[in-house]
Amino acid sequence: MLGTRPKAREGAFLWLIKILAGLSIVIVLGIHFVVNHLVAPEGLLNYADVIRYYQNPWVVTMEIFFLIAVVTHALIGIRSILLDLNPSDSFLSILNTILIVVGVGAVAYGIWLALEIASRGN
Amino acid sequence: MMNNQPTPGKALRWFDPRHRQPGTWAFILNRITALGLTLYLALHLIMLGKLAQGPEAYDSFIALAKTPWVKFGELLVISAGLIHGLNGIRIALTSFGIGVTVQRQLFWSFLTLALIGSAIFGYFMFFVH
Amino acid sequence: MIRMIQTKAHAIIIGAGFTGCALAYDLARRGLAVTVLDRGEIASGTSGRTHGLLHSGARYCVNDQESAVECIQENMILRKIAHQCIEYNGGFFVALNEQDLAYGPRFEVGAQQCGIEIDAIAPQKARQLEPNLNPDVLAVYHVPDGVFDPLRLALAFAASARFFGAEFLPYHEVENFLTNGQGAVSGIKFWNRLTNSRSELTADLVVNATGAWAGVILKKIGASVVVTPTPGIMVAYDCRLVNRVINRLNEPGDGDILIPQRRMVVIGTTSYEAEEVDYIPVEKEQAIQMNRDAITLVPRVATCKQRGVYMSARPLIGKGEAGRSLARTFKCFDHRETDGIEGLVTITGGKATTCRLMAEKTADLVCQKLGISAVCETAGEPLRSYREYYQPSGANR
Amino acid sequence: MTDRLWHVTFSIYRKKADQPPFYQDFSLEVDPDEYVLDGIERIWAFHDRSLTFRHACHHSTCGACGMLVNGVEKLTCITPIREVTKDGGKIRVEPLRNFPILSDLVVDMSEFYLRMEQAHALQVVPVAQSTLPYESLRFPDDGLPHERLNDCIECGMCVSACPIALTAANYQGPAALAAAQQTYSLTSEKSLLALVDCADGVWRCHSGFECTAVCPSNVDPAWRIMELRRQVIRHRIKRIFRQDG
Repeated sequence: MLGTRPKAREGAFLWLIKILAGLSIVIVLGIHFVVNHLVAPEGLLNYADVIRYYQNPWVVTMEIFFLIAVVTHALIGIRSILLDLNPSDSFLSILNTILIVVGVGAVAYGIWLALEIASRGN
Repeated sequence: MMNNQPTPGKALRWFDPRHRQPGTWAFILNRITALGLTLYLALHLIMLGKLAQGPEAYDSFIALAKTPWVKFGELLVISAGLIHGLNGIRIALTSFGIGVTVQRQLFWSFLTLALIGSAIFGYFMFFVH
Repeated sequence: MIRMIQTKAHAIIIGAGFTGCALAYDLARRGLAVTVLDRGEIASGTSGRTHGLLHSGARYCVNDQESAVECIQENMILRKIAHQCIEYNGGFFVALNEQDLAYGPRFEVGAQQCGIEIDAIAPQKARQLEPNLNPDVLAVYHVPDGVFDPLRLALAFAASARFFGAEFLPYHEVENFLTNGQGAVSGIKFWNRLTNSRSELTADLVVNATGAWAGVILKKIGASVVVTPTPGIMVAYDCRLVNRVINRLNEPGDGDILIPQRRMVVIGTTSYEAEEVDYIPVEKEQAIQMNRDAITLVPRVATCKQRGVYMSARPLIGKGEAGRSLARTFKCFDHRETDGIEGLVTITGGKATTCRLMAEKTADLVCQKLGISAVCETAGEPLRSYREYYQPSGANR
Repeated sequence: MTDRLWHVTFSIYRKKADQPPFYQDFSLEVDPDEYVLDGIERIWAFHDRSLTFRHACHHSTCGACGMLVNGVEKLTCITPIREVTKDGGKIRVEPLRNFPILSDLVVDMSEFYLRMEQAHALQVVPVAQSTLPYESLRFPDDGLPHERLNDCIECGMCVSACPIALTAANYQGPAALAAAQQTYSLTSEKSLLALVDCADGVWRCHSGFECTAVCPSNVDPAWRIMELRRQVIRHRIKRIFRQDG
């Protein structure tokens, strides 16, 4: 039928994830700023503060969750902007793979970084 | 097709605010702030990499980050975040059919909220620290 | 663009109003190749600017019974075949003074003679059914009136014609006729306004279905038909105050009908004769008069805002002193009899509601002239969806 | 109703076949209470017979005369000249956006009508269910089942105003989505949900609300798209439970 391009079902799925990711970002950012100001009033402005901040496992999980949410939200958003530029189906599938690769790469890099910082403490 | 040769070149006309409703300004603002925030996200991830290189790399970077220009950039990022976030909430609400008939007022109130927030952050960043 | 091989008889129709589209459907269904040309798009002339009354004939059942009978029969057929663009809620004839009341008995007799099913309703009940009706109504008759969307009714016929192979050329203005040696019409010369280019098209027969402009076109070939363009004003207001068509119970006159349509009510109409009808300026006094008449029928119109005001020129046959006295029926002219020109037929007069019947009679004449025995089948089944008119050719075959 | 005439210049977009487009100026004496379409028709009648434009009913029931007037979508048959310019002013008239241009002010709406057909758009609806749920307006109702011609006159102006339809080729468009919502609310045809539940359907709308702003007949396509989203999600959730349950 006209209008349902090959990835028919994925419109709603991606949209829901974008909205959920968006909401979780708002929540986590809220926590982030509040906690941040309690832990280091002028922000994490030196190396020692950061290391201490990352000792709390809750912070590490929150930061990783935050990273995943932001990266997914951003990439889905970028994709819907590119979708509006009318890419051909074949180009769109290339786009999808690129975005997934970038996404996974960024998250992996972020998790490695967080764990690395956390391990620096002991 | 529905529109005559929908070329990406027409995308610039997304950002033509003339004769547009608040809804489209929100749409434009969202897109611009989104692109800005994504750029910041990439920079943020790269800069945090300096943490892994040890204290001197990170602390020297922070020294750089204290210069007024970078601070102003960060303020822009914060206001972009506020605008994008609050408008995102507006779109989430309306997309579930909540507040659709008052979407215009929602836009204006959230925009003022975001600007007030940015002002507060600006004050703290430039006058307190 | 000359037609090369011609297996089927080819007819050209000038004018894509109600009659042109209905005729295209009828002829295409009888197996002719049909090309319809119009200088504008579908129903951009008089047909588009009607008030949209699916006429029950009740208005003419006393003094123009021929037209009234045609209307009621066609009313019932259109309700079946074109329901997609008809809001059918019936109508009221209301008496507001003694003179109206006196018209009642003749109205009942006339309606009975024409086979129009009317029933008297107690004024109090009528006010309950239509709360915005003028409270001091004295007598009410319910009649089978309906309302249609003018453009979509024409499009429904046009879509059905296209389904049977007819071809529509909008924005093609016919500038002159082609004639073969013996003074017979063999085609037309047209100006394609979309590309600003001129060309010709031949056919076995040309039908002039240009309504109020019938006389103008025929001048180009020295033929003539007595048609008097009779403009009338209609005013649309922005609130739907009634569900039924409200007619004034009296002789046909000015401002005697208020029609619900979408979210509006439309008050019509006036009648005066005019020569030049390509552009009919709206006279403000007539609009103000219409407003007064609308308020007499439904007082709350006073609180509504005017949404649109427009004129359209009805094609009335014959020359009369007052526009109203002319017969409202239609007439088919074979120009071989009237002007000694073969291959040219004119159909004009009539009302929007009788467009299918006008097409049937004209198609009968065209087929008889071309020796085709097929008969009319357009009353049997519903028309195609009007949106199919816009599909690229062959999309819906 | 002032009787003083205004001197107004119509600057009309002209384009024939593949020649380059240009703006042609026509100056007219107009009564400010006349409508923009009256001016355009007068230009055709007395100034330039090659001007092509779509029009039929002249009272906003057919939807043919939607155009851009001074950059904003307007139904020219019900737009008083007084509303769009002042004495001695100018009126820029262009064809609708987001549709292929055939000639001058005429655009090709075949795709639009195909989409409306696929959305099972209704032209005749019951009077009782013919207004938006949040509208306080109630038409006279005597309890008998009355029908009326729908609000949507398929003028295409919402699609012209939509920033997404500007670039997204396969976007179904606000009109078709609004029609699908109305038909679904009357007939609950599940096939309509499947038709719109895709990246080119309800999920492509970015809440610009331009469609509702330019709609001349209270259809509020934006509200209907958001309502349709809720129906699609509700249907999906029901289906998930039914599969597990």
